[in-house]
Amino acid sequence: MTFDVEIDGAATRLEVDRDGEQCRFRFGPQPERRAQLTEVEPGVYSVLLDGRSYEARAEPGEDCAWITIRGHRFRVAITDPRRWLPKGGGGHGAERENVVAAMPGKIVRVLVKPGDSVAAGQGILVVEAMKMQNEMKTRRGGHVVAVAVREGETVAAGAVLATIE
Amino acid sequence: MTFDVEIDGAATRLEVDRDGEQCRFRFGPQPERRAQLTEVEPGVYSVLLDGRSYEARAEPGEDCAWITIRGHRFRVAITDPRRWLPKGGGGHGAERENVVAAMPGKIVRVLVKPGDSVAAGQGILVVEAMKMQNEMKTRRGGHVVAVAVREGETVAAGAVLATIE
Amino acid sequence: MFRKVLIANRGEIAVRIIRTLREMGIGAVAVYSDADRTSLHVRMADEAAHVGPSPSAESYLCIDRLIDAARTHGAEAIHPGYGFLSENAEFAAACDAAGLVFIGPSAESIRKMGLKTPARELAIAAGVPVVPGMQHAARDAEEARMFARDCGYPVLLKAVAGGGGKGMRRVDGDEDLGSAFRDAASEAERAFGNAAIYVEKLIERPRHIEVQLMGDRQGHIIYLGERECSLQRRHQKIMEECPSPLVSEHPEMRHDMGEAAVRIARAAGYHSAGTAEFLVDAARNFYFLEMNTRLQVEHPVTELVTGLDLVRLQLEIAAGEPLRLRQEEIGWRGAAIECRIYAEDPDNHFFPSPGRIQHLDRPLGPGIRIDSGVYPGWTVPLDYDPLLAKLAVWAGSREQAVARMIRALDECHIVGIKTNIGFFRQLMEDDQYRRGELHTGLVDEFLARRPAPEKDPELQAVAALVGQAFLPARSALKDNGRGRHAASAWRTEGREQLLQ
Amino acid sequence: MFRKVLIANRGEIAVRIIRTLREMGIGAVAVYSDADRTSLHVRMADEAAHVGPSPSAESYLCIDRLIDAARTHGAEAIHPGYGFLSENAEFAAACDAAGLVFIGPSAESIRKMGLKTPARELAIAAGVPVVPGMQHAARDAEEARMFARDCGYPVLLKAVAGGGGKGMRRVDGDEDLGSAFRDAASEAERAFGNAAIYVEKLIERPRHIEVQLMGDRQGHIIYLGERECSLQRRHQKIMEECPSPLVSEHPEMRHDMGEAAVRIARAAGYHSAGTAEFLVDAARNFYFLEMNTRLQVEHPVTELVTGLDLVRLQLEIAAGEPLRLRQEEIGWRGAAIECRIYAEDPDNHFFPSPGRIQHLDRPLGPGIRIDSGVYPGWTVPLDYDPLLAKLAVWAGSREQAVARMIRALDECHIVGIKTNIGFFRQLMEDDQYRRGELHTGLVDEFLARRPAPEKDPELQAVAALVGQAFLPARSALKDNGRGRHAASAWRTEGREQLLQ
Repeated sequence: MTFDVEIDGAATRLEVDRDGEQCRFRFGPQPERRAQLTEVEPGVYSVLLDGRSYEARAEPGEDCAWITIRGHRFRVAITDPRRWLPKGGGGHGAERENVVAAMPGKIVRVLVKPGDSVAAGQGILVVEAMKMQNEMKTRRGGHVVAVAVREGETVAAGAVLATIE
Repeated sequence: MTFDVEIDGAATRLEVDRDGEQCRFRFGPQPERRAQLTEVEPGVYSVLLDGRSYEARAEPGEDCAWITIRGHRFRVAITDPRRWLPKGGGGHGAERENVVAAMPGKIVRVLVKPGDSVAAGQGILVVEAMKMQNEMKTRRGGHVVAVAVREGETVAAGAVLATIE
Repeated sequence: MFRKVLIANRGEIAVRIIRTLREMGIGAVAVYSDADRTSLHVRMADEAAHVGPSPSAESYLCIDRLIDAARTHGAEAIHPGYGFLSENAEFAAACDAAGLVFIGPSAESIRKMGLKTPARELAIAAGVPVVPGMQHAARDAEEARMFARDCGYPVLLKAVAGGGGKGMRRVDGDEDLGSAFRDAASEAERAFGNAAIYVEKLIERPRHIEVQLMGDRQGHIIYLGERECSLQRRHQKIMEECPSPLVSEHPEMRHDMGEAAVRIARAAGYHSAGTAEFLVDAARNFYFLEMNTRLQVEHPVTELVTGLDLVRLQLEIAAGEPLRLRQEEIGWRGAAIECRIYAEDPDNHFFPSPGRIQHLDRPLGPGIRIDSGVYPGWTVPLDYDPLLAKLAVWAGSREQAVARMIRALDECHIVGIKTNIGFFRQLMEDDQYRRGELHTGLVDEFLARRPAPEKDPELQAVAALVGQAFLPARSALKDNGRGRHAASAWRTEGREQLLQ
Repeated sequence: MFRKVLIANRGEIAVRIIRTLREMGIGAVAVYSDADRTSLHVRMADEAAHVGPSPSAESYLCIDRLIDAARTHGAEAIHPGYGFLSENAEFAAACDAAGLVFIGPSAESIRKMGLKTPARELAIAAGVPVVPGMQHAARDAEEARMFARDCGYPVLLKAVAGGGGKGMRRVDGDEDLGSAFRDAASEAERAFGNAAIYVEKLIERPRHIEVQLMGDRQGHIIYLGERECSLQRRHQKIMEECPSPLVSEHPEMRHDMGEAAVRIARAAGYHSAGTAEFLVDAARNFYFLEMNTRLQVEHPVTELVTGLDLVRLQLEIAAGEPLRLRQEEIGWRGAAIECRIYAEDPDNHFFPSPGRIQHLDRPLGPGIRIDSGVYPGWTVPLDYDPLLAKLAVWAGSREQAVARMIRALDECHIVGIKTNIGFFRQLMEDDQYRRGELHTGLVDEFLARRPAPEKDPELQAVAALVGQAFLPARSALKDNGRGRHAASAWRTEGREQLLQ
């Protein structure tokens, strides 16, 4: 079976032919090889490849899996359209940008008001979580359309804090 | 709600009235008390009772739960007939006794043959597991009706090895 | 000795104190806020008292509630741990008033040493060098220049009302002082409505080295050697070691700094555990900064190298027992390093990363010590600081300890929340760190120069293979008994989206 | 130093060796049988080679397969661990022949020391006392009486063809010897068709104390102190400590036994790690028993007290490096104790208890070392010995180490299979053990006298409450994402039934 995989952004082809824990595979231009793959704990895989032993940990991500091997972290996405929707994009270069809370926390300071013009990278609000204050910045310049929260308010991760246009 | 509980063989009464993690209960003759009980990990309970903190680990047993608290192990059975069948008994004082393998392993020696008369506690066979040889004994005296296995044979836990009558 | 002790703290330090209490056969009373009912320190304690809602101000910082809890549970003493009320003189005094033993120095010593200026004066009186600085505002640029010449350039102009770098200027020579003074003063005026400026010597690329002290109520006080804490981010220590690589090269420093610290503590009539913090410049001059009148987060590295249990010593001293150890009996063996494992995302501004710990693998084997306040399945609350655990290693030499820490970090896996484990793993490979050439700016310099992880095509192939095996499984997650795993998948996705 | 080493072993010792290899930057090649594909040592290694089916005889004991694996993977040396082929001279010779370094003594030393009688003669030649015994069969009761008088009563009459206690008689004085000799001889005749009897001195309630040796290929050999291993069941060590409580009271013994051990090793031209085992009688006379020409299971207690890494030393010596340590540089700090955690059921004849580990909580905090070969979710195979992990503690004194071990055992929970953790917990409370009055019969005596655990009504109430909360939940287990838990419930039930 053949898949279009994307590893840390780079698209490649993966041919895999599984027989239980044994598998034959071809990764990109590499020649066909054999490997043995066993899930030893939920999300933890022991892989034997050409006599080498690898332990890989898999975590689900957005449209992808995060795979950690020997301290290296890889973002792996199967771009096979039958299974995965195209990536969301999250508003890069969009006309509007929502500044969202990167973590749950409390709004300790709002640094702008509607109408203010802001530069790309400028701090919009300060969120406190785990005794640390963190400035939420805007990626694009423009002016502030709306500020959705008040100081002292507690917000969930992902809450829209302000909108820049 | 009231239950007939059996702790390490002794029958008692347990009245419990739960409200989420809070509960009022009366154990045997003790006066009614309040406790807070939270399952912090699967099978692991944190109990607060009169300001004391107990951590209890529960394992399922036959018709019972094994509860470990501060190194002490309790066999707890709810004898409420609606839920639990009366205990099996396992052939105590029965006319016949099946000598069974206490663990999976290999039969390294058969110490008796059909017709032999044996005393209570006498060794019937030797099973080897994890590099250790263990003698399987009969609880009752009598004579050997049948030997179900041969030397060198591998047996599963619980396999009937011989029958004494 | 006490029969029962209340621990006015939470997290890993509460757990660590409970362990020594257990070993001494002393009952341990934990306190907890709403957010901490299922926290490890509550699970492990003999008794537990609820002291209020999640915000510290309404629970762990409420003196009355803590003292009530101690009374109700019949505790005879209170261990404050670090942070929270550990350096609060009122709390120490309130304990005394309530007939409870505060396990720490006297309220008076805390007052004396707790504030920077009195402590600084005490040090000067004890003949211990401090960072040279004017004790008052400069009348004018001229007076500032005089002082700068005396202590030598570079100097720092600071706003008396100062803070946050406003009204601060670095000056490298006479010629620049005049203009810098004007700029600083006007900036201070604008920022604080107060133009007053004073001068302090600037110590470039300093090391942060501290001395562990232990004194009894009979006036016998000794030093247990130094810890180097130069690796900091946002002025927060993240990695500490004993011995200091600098002191290893210049052994006389341990004695000199130790004796200096003891002099200060004596002058303050100090008892229990305490730490004197010093800045050390390139010429190995050390300057007293301040005294921490409590157990330090990083005390394990001292315990690993000296073989002592500092909490046990604190308890014995608090119970009035004399400190039996003589200075000459203290031995330092091998080298220890500690990493503070935080719930934070090093790849995204070190933003905090609270959430549920799905999976937790801890390193084992020779020379590993873990002080942890978490367990798998527990949800890290966002109400408190993000310290999950302290991973410490000991080995015969610093070089071997570094190798062991790398091995330990590779064995350490936390799934479900982001941590700084990978960041430490990279830092351990840094040449300057390896050579032990540490200073308080090293971490920021490293963050600027840290290499992009190279992508081994072999590992990529394995990652692809595993990813392909793992991903299809996911859709079925909810049905196959890995519900939690799946649920968290959504949470993770949520975060990914925001952070991209 | 080597670039790659193959470990011809499995379980906790393979894992422990991998850890030191990692820290030294040496590649680790694991070997595994069918039963061990998912074992921890395979997961942790850099490379892994399959060496056959589950039975040891067809895998871990196959010299050819191990050497092939080393060749295929380009390993330069083989570490045998303990057990399996670790004391097999042929294996050592086969490695030499294949141009691989055997990490251990020479094949010749193994031959010399491996067999009881030659080793005994070597010891005698080196002036080291051995248990007095006749070197040949007694012609008659008279010759036996002569020997018994020389070495002193009590003595043991033993069948030359002996084994299993058949033809064995204890004799306490001249008057009983004649009849005892006749009985023993006829019993031996019946049992083995050989009436030959010899006499050996009987050492009552002996201590088992062993000396750790380390020698390089240049002939420099030192002792790293003793370990007391008197706590045994079925002649298997279950708990070891360093220092020996007896030696702590009589420090000269460390030097005397150490020097004796070194003399034997020198006479054998011994290098690498080795252990000389002694019996010690009530009068503190020590008698050489035998030499173990490998790393011992219990080596961690020596590492904790001396601060050395014995595997690292073995590797350096095997690579031809001289042992830089001088005898006078070896220091012993504090006290260490090790418990061998076995998969066995102390409440049912210590029957082995293989099966799936559902849940695993390990102790953490100060002074804990865990060498483990298992992980949660792994199924312990029935093909190999039941050692799951070694739990070791270090503290400043034996008393504190005992308290710490109790604390550690209380933090240690293994769900799914039976273990001896609870048994150790009880043993630690035994007065005779606490006093350090150890002998090889103590465990059996303790098993006979061990108290029935008292039943605290308070704990019973909590148990009832928890049981009631847990039991109803069970019926639903399969549906609520705890499928594994439920499945294992059945397995557990199965076992309960058989064992009652």
